[in-house]
Amino acid sequence: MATIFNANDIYLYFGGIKALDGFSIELDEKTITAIIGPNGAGKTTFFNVAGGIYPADRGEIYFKGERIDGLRPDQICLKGLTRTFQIARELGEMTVWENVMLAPKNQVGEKAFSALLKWGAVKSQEKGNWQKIESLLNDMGLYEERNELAKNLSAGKRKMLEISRAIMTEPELLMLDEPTAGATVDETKAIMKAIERLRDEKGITFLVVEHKMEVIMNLCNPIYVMYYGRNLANGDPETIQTDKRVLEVYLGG
Amino acid sequence: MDELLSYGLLTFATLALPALGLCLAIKVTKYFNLTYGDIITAGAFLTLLCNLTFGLPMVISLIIGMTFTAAFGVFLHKTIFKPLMDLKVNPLTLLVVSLGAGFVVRNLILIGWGPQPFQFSIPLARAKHIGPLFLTTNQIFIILTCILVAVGVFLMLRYTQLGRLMRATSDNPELSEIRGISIERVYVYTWIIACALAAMGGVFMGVLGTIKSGMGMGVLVTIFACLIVGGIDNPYGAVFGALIIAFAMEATAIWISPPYKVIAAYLLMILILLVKPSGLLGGEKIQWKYFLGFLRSRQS
Amino acid sequence: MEIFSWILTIATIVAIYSILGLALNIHFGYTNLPNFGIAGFFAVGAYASAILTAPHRFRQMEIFAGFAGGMPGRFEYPFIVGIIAAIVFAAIIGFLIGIPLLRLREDYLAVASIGVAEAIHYFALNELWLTTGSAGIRLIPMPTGNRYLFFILVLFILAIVFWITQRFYRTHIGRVWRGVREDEVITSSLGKSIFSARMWAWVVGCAMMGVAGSLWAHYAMAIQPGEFVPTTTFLVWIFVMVGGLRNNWGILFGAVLIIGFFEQGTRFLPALGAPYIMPAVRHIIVGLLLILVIRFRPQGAIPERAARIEAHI
Amino acid sequence: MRKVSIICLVALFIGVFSFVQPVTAADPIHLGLLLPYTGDWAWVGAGADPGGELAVQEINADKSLWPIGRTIKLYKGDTETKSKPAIEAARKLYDINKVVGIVGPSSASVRSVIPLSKEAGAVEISPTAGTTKLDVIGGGIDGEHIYRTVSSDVVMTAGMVYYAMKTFKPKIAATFTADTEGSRSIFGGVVDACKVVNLPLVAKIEFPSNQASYRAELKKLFKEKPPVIFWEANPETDATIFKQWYEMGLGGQWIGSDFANRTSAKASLPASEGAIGVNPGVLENERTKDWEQRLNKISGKSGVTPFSPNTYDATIIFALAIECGKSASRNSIVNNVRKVAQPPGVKVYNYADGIKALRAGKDINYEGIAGTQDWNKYGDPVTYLKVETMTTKDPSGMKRIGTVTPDDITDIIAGVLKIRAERGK
Repeated sequence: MATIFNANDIYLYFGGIKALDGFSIELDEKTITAIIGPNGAGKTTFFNVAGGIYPADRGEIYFKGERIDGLRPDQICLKGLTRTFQIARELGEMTVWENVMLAPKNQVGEKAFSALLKWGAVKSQEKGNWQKIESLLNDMGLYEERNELAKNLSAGKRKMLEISRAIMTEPELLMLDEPTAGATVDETKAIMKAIERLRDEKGITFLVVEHKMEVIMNLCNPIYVMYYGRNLANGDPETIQTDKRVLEVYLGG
Repeated sequence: MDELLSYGLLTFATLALPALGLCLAIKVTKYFNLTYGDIITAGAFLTLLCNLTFGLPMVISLIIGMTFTAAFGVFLHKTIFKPLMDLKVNPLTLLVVSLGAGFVVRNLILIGWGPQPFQFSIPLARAKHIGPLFLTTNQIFIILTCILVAVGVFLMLRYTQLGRLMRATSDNPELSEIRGISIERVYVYTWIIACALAAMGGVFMGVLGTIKSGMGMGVLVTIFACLIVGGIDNPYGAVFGALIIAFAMEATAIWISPPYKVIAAYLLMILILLVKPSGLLGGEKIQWKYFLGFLRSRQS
Repeated sequence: MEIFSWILTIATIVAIYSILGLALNIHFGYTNLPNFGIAGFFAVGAYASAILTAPHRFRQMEIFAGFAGGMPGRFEYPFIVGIIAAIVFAAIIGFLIGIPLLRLREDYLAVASIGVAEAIHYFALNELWLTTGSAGIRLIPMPTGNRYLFFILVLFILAIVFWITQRFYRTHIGRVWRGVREDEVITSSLGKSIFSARMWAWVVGCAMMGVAGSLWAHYAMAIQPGEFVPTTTFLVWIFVMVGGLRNNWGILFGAVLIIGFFEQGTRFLPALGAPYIMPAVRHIIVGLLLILVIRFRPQGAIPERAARIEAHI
Repeated sequence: MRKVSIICLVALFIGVFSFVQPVTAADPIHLGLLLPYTGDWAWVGAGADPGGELAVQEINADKSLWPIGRTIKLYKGDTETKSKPAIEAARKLYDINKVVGIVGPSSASVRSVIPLSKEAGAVEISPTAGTTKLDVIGGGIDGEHIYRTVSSDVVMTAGMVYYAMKTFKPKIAATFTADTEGSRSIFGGVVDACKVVNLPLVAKIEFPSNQASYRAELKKLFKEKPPVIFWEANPETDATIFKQWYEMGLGGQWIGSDFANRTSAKASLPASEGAIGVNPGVLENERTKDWEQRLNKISGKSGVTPFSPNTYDATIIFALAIECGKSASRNSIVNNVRKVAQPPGVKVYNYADGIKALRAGKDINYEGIAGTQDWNKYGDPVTYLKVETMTTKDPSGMKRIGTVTPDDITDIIAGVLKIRAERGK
């Protein structure tokens, strides 16, 4: 299978602290890859670097063969790489549907003048987007709350909202930071289903940071283990579960 | 050239202390207070009250004036700003509120004293040549006091317990709260210092020029220019900025054209914002937020 | 009946200030750009329009009285040119000022923009060749000839501005702006450029302020730099905050309430003591009103209403 | 919420307009007094106000002498020295109070109010607007019925220069003016007047108002040690200027305009000891002494407050014009205001004589307290000028040291107008 994304030893220092210390990762198309590791291992930091929020001190990141490190988050997103956040960050004062409606790329209404002048185009496009969003919200179980302000949602629903928003950007690589954190058991199941379905239907590649082992082991393959900003091990669930170093630092250590 | 030195120093003496005080207030309380300009005015008028109405000598009136201004400042903080800070509103809301508070204070002073200008009862004196300087004794006294007070504040920040508390609070309020520092106390002390400095600055303006309701609001923008040029998060920067702005204004008046000296201050401010938004002596605190938005977009 | 001509005057002023309020809503309410330099862009629009439309007679008077005369009165262009120029200049200057300012955190932006407005004010005061300085520009023609038609014109333009503001709220660009307001990191991670979003909002708002300026110049038929001082800005802020930030109806309400009734109503009260006391009291009340509103009803009289998808599609 | 707010609006609406009553013939005649009671020029309003009060008091004193059998009621508007409030206030006077004409406003806002008066078809007599911008407009030309009972700054500056030449015989001089309209108007006048008497100006400094320091400006000003400085600034600026001027020990004789008045003296003494002001003032004779006493009863202040004579004259002229036209309509005042104020006609020196003469069917020419008020084609008079000096010796802060009559300065004025006419081409 073809590689869609790879990052070659990324370094990022916060003052003296080595947040990322030569971390490398390679993703194949249509896989669901996981990054696991103890807290402070630098998983979220790597997401921020890949998402363009922090510039890496050293190392290169390639997406679909293009170099994307040094680009702004919005430019990276437009290339087809979308990430979500560990603590669900919703646009609180906006309704759920507005939150999701914000996501679709190159909308007509994004330019000030066409927003004013091209009524028909704007209208029809938003209708089209809404049809997609409607079904998506139904799948995510957010349809009932579509007119709620996002800040009034429960933690799990916010996760759902964030994922739906990310999906609406129609990414080829979707980086989920603890998608099931704060979600109930059912919600977790729903999220896992959604991820697999998207992989199969839309052919989206996933990179997931997760703590819940059952999620990882059932959902993801391969798995990267991160330890103090470095690669510790990677491979399919079985190898990881049997890897000594991993057991030391992580599973029960 | 030597005239630039004298006039620059005098303007500096009127700007430095308010700038320093406002800088401390912003550093600790984490919001811009537009009422500060009118607190400057209040300080001048309270001193005027003692000096003119009760006929007390200048120095004593100044001390009383500073005390009452500080009390007034704390009163404003307790009644208007603290309740909002408890609600954890964002700094901007506090800024807008301080705007309203400024309206109130300014017009209360207007009602109290009327629109006409006032003078402290200080005997007139001729300026003398001292080295390159050409100043009256009062002015020399003011410049020296200004420098001494500024240095005093710096020492206080560096070496006293209060100074440490203030720095700790400004660096990380939550953490210091965990450490058991009563943030409210620090706020109050900061306001006392800031308002005392404001009063002193206002009185200096009065002694060097005249006192009028609304004088503070006029100078406030210039003071902000000082802060932005020097770096808002840095007390040394505030005084340094005051120095630069003062000399820039007077130099403009001398060599370019007097009417432009006010513009000079603002243009300097905009220039600094363009090349180094964090100010000459400031950290990167202002920039980090928009390297996302703007600085990065310039690179790519 | 004369009373209506008076109401009309006030209504016109309210309408013009409402445009400023709506512009501030785009800046602060939508995009969280606290613009404290309203007076500056107001002035830019007013002067651009006035300089281009002032009649030759004005220039002759200037020269007669011993002044250079300068630009005003050289062009004698029609009103339409004036107002378009007002939009263009306000937008351009807004753009140029936006480059340094829009990088700043909100509160720094607020303070810096006050400085910018003051710089513009002093510029107008001192660049005699362009603005004739403190003397200001008079004899600016009122396009429609009489106030009644002009009021219709102002109302019409207000309606357009209002519609534009509403339209932006409901279309994608408005959502992006509000996304920036809520959380920049998220919005940029969704593929929206923060800077261009802010800049668009900024420039659009500034252009609207320019329109208001132009209308004001042609309504007052005379402008002086002295009108474009921070107090003007603060007045707009106060009625926007009181009326209801983020809700355009609320802003209209605030304008009518503060600019219309409050300011005018006090003119009917008997003077208490010295004449300067009444305006002072008026300002004190306005100030207290602002404080109380923010303390107890921060969303203003008419708050933002969640947009329902059914209404939208 | 919106409903509630709309209800509030309606309530307020009713509240505001419940003040307004219709006007019937028996009611007093409404006259507007539009002055800067607040803002930068608050002292102008404060000074002029008693003049109007006094005039109205005298007009309404004797029932038999009421103009067309009705009293006059003053409605006051505050321009706040800005044009937005000025427009609003003038609108209210014309539309709500239904005034027949307006006394005022000052230079700061006069230009915004003229169009309103033009539209209302009413007369506007400004007692304080000296700005030279009015020199070629008004007097009924293209429907702008604006007149003045204060002379143009051309006259005042002529007086300043004349007095300087007569008393100090300087070889060179300098100007030191603020960047406000009034000051620039004075500056323009002084420059032209100095051309006429060929007095070279070695420095022409302009400065922003209300600054903390004027040392740099003063340094520039005195580079060539001019013995005479023509200056104008607002009181608080004066205070700073004089203090710093004294500290720097620069010397020189200051000669100011109507801005060199008690307010600025109070603010800037003792530093400004000896500074001279040449400004509109009354002659020193029995008539004005008596008038001054009557004024003091109203104002509660000693001496003649700034512009009070001009305001007094303006109000009287309105009353006489109403009587002359036998009607309180704006139109009739427009037609008669010139008749009563200027030749031909018997000279009358107070309201009572004027009204009697009119009733006797005579043409009258009102000779005011502030001046003869004989208007030129632009509705501008040449008033008397008094010369005062700032001194701590006088309790009021100003001591009168002389008078400049129109005759003294006719040549200079003629010269200035000639220069300007040429420039106008």
